[in-house]
Amino acid sequence: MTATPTAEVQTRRLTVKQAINQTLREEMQRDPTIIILGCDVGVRGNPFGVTKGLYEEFGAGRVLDTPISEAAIVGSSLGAAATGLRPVAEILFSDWITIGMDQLVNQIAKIRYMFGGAISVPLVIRAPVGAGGGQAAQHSQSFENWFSAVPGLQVVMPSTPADVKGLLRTAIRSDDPVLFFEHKRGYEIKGQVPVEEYTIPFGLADVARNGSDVTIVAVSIMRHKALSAAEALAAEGVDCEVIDPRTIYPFDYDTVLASLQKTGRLVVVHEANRRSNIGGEIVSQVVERAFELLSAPPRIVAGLDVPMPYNRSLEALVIPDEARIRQAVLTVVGR
Amino acid sequence: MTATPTAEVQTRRLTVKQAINQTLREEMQRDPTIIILGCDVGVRGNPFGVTKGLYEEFGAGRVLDTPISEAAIVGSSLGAAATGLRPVAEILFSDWITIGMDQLVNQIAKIRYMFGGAISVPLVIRAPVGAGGGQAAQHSQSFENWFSAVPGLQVVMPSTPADVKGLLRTAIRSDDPVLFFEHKRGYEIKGQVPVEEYTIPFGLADVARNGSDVTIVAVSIMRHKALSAAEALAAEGVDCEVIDPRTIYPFDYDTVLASLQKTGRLVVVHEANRRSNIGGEIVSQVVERAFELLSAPPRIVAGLDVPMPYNRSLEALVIPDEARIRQAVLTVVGR
Amino acid sequence: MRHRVTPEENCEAVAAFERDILTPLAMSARLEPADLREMYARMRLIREFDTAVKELWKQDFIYGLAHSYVSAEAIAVGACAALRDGDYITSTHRGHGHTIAKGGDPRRMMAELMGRAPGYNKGKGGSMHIAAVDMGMLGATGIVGSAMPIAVGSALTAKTLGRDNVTVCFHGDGATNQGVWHESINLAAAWGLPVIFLCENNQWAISMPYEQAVGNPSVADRAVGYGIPGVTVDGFNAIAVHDAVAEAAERARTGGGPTLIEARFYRYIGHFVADDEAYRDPACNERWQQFDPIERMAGFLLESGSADKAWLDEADETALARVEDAIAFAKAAPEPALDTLYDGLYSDEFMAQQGIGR
Amino acid sequence: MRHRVTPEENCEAVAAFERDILTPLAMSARLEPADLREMYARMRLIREFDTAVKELWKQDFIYGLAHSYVSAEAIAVGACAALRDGDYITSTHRGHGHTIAKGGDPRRMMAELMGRAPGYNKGKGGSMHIAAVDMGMLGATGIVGSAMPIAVGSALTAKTLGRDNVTVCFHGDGATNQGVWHESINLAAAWGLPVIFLCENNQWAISMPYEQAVGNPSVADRAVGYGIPGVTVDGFNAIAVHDAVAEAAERARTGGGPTLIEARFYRYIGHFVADDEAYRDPACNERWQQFDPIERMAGFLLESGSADKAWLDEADETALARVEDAIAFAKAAPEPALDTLYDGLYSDEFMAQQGIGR
Ligand SMILES: Cc1ncc(C[n+]2csc(CCOP(=O)(O)OP(=O)(O)O)c2C)c(N)n1
Ligand SMILES: Cc1ncc(C[n+]2csc(CCOP(=O)(O)OP(=O)(O)O)c2C)c(N)n1
Ligand SMILES: [Mg+2]
Ligand SMILES: [Mg+2]
Repeated sequence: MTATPTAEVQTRRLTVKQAINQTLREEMQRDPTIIILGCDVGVRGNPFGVTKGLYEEFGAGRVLDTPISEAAIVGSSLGAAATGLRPVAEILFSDWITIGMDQLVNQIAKIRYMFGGAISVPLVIRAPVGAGGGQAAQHSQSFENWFSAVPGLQVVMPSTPADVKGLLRTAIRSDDPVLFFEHKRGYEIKGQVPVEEYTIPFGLADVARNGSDVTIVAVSIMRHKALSAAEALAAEGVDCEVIDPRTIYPFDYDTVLASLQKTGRLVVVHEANRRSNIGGEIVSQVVERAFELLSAPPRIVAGLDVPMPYNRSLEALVIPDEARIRQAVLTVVGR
Repeated sequence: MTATPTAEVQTRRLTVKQAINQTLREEMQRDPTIIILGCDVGVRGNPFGVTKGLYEEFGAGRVLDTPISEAAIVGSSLGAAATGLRPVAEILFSDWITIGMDQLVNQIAKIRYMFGGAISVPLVIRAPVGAGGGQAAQHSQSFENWFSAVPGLQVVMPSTPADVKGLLRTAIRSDDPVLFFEHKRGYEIKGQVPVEEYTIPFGLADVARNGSDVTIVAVSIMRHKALSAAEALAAEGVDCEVIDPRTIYPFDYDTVLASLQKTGRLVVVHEANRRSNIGGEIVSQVVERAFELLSAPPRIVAGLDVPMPYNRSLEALVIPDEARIRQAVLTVVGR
Repeated sequence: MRHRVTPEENCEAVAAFERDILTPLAMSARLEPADLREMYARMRLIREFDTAVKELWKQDFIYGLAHSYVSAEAIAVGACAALRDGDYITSTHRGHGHTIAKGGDPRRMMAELMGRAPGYNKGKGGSMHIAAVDMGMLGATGIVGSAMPIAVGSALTAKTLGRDNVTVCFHGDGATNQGVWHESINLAAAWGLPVIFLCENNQWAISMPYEQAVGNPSVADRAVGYGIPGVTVDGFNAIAVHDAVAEAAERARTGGGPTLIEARFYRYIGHFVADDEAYRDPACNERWQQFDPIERMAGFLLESGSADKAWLDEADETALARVEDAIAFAKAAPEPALDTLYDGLYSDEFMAQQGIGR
Repeated sequence: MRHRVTPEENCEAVAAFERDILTPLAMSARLEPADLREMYARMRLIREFDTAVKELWKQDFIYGLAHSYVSAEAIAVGACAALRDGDYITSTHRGHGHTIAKGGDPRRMMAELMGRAPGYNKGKGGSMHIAAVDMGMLGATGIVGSAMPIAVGSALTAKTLGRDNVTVCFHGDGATNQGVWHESINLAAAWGLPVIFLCENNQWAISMPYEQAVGNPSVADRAVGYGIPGVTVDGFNAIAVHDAVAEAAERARTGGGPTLIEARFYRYIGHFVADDEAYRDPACNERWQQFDPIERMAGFLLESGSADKAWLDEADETALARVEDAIAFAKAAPEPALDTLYDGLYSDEFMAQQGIGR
């Protein structure tokens, strides 16, 4: 079924955080080979409360508080996945996945291929991304493009409760490694979530708003900023289509190209800094596939190319906001 | 002075490997605060012979064989750089920089900024990139785009002896961290190198061949494949300009745009796999800056999106060659 | 595997601490009464500073993440009292105490915590990255264990340039399970570098009790594997910490290589300013508070005749006044100008050459 | 700091080895003569296999990087003789010996080394990634230390699913200075996982002598810090290695947690097939060759009456014949079809869904 629940299906209002917690619980009830591991995921139920109650329900044998050993958390998840478990590992801030980088990039991503398909690696690594407000340079980053560049990995980055639930379930059931990036400022976002079990396939974008003038591709919680910018722009007579790719790899270019058939104008929005990140990749793929569809140069609205500063006003300068999205849209429509 | 030595300057014919060795020696003779550290850089003179003779000349106190501890190699280089030394660290295969990733991305790149400019980090990390022939998935990668995405780092990737010498000297004298990527298949490339001391500034591309029909931007040793492809294409009546950016960050877009003024057609060539890598970034930057200059969609010729396979024929499929460059050029000129 | 720490276990831990670790404060051949008074003043300054920080965070003058050094004062102060100008320290995410102990200016610290322009980091770092490089304090870090190799590198500089300086590498018990902790200590041991690895073992890493995170809860025991001296000291006793560090520093300055010191104590406050501590029994904290390092130091100053009550009262007032002054300074200080966003990203020369931020 | 190992130092090392480590082969309560003969046969097979590999590499049938297991045969064979079906091993960059010891098929191995389709990895891995997953051999790796947490994870599976299987984690002395080595052993110790960390201490990491890479050259000493048993055995003695692993495995199967075993020996061959060994005195190798694990095993088989000369000769011929057969098989085997390039990148379902490789 698709991401946006249609009228008929029965739904319940949840936050993103609740949706993750519920999905983990339901999947762990269904499949005894699923374990959760990471720093403070057990007794404390994760600092954001994401795994609350799971330790109590499933016990210390399936919800494992680890020492602060990210390389071993990531690497032992691989060993467990290769031998019969389905680990869901957590890195409390995705910034520190750098510590497990070798295991992730040189082992997890490659081992199935290197071994001629003899091993499969059904594991999920959950990690919050993005700026959380004054958390500075080492607690605010978004690395989705790094991992999109690594053959063998899947990168998922949803930002609505319904998408989070459907995609996390798909991630847990996938036989290949998944990086599941949650935005730390997105945990409290509320939305209707189908009560019935459902999954959302990877590689299927969500058209969050239909429009005919400009196509805005917005990653993670930028979806919500793009939507509010789109409302304001509508009042100015610019009709934007907002597409949330939801998965970074695989990436649904078909939906983007279909939209460009209508609009011919593209704006990409992401929080990661501009240089050498996913915006550039999306633009280059679109240009390669549909240069002739473009009636104006695409624009990328992204984080500025600095480490995240602590000071609030400086931080606010770095992160894309509605004003910058609006400005880019007006530019591509030549206003 | 510029990269390509003009007739007047006296030159000597060297391999890339000799050029690196000579530069390290000359700089270490000049500045006693320069040290070299890494696995097997000392007594063995590095497995490729790059640091041969330096241990004998400068002693164990300045040419340090380390344990196999990449995180500590990279991190202690930061500590040394922050307190008065100019370390030139080596990671024997750039694939394993993943182990020092946290120190590199979260400390080295950010510390000056995070500390309000109170610390400067004059350090160089040398690491061979690319496929070496049957070395498979963990000894063949090129990560330049990862680091281009990290504000605070500089990424240098030359492939001629003269460029390597001029840019390594600039790197060692830089007060900011530099990733210096050498292609393991480029060590034996020969060329004339000025005898006089010279440096090459970062952010200055080298126009390796002038042409009027198509602009080929070729990274690292792809420069040489692009040049031979260009010769063949000339015979077919297609006149290619070949630009070697030499530094990935800072990147010299001015030279590329100037070329596109003439050609209007762009082909980017790199060995790293296609997805989410430097080719996409270059195309997106060019599109943002000079969309109207483009008379055809740019093409990217890159490694295929798989881990590097061991088997030779499969490896050959993955790495860009003259035939694929030619094909892309013919496509952009509409043949 | 993981289980909630029971009140019984905690009582046993307290008893074991009293039996095996706790050492009464005693005169040190290396310290004059004046030194002891100065140590007390700094401990008190840290206490007042971080007590104020918690309030200021609640009032949103300070934001992001802030970790208090309360309960650990004896460690930073004891260690830094054994250092000289030119010596370095590296820090953790809990860096306020380290900065004050090494002589940092409370005004510039508080300004940094409030993200103001005159702050040590010009408002770009905040609590988790507070640095006083001019004082040899090489900066706090938000990534557990990440300062370990930086400490080793600073010691490599001393050895390479023939300086007799040492570096004290503060780190938490949680950091001891990071790979880079191991690589750093081994490298320093192999090269005989002048660095003192000082583990602040407060027995918790957020919600994880140390004995459940390891196979052997003695950090000092690990020194055997590296072939370096390993000692455990009472982390609530500033004089004991000082003497252990002083001895290690003398060894390090004379080419004796690194030492691993475990300062065992207990974090009887929340992990960070807003920690609800739901992961442990609140009663635990009270049991450990009896060892308050500042009260113990005050008691010793009196009984050893190093200070009288009047001096203590004045010292306490001075500490409070310095913090109030720092707060006033910080509140009045300007925010960084928006056009300073890119400043410090690269060296000025490179920034100018590339036109960054223009 | 780093210095060239002198001939004197090497002679002392040999003497120390004879004094402290070397143990005569002796009957083991756990091994029948038939077991000993099988162990000999596998050691000989490894020797013949890697002797041939070196030649085939020079002839360019095998390319890239290849590391010989010659001199280490007693370790993989001794250890694997103590394992059962269902037990796992993880490997290093020197994986041929581990694969053969765990029951790998020389034909599929040699085919892989030549990059052929019927190879264990379908030609995608080569020597550095040789894996025999069906045999519980979880694969060689080109990154030193990187298999450590994989071993821990496989042991976590056993514990979680209530299986009584164990994992032997082979690693070199060089790997002991990797951060992940530390994190992995600590995690296994904290969780009491059934894994045996078996260090192949051949005293060199390419050109780096172990005693110059660490502060304490005893790997086993490090076990103290993790609160697990640590033992050192004669790595040239297959029976001693077997007994140490068997004892650790019994402990692990019954919930006793991990063990760290250091098998001390010496790499008296080049680091990889084309190593000129210019970093050390060639005479060193000769001094150590006297401990050749295969000759010692042969001698013991004879003196213990477990086998006679005729049996040994036949075993040697059989080993040679199996390797020749493997070479013939591999040379005749097809290269992988070019359209298999993307095979195995993701699960088939995902590949089909995404149309990868089409
Ligand atoms: C690499 C990494 N992992 C996890 C965290 C989250 N975290 C912040 S502080 C902390 C506990 C650190 O414990 P310890 O080292 O004992 O220091 P303490 O807070 O007890 O002083 C954790 C897990 C982090 N900051 N960095
Ligand atoms: C992380 C990493 N660093 C460096 C290397 C290069 N390298 C390959 S083998 C080797 C030596 C390994 O020594 P040891 O672990 O003792 O195994 P041995 O070769 O002696 O059997 C080194 C440094 C590597 N493969 N991986
Ligand atoms: Mg702690
Ligand atoms: Mg070795």
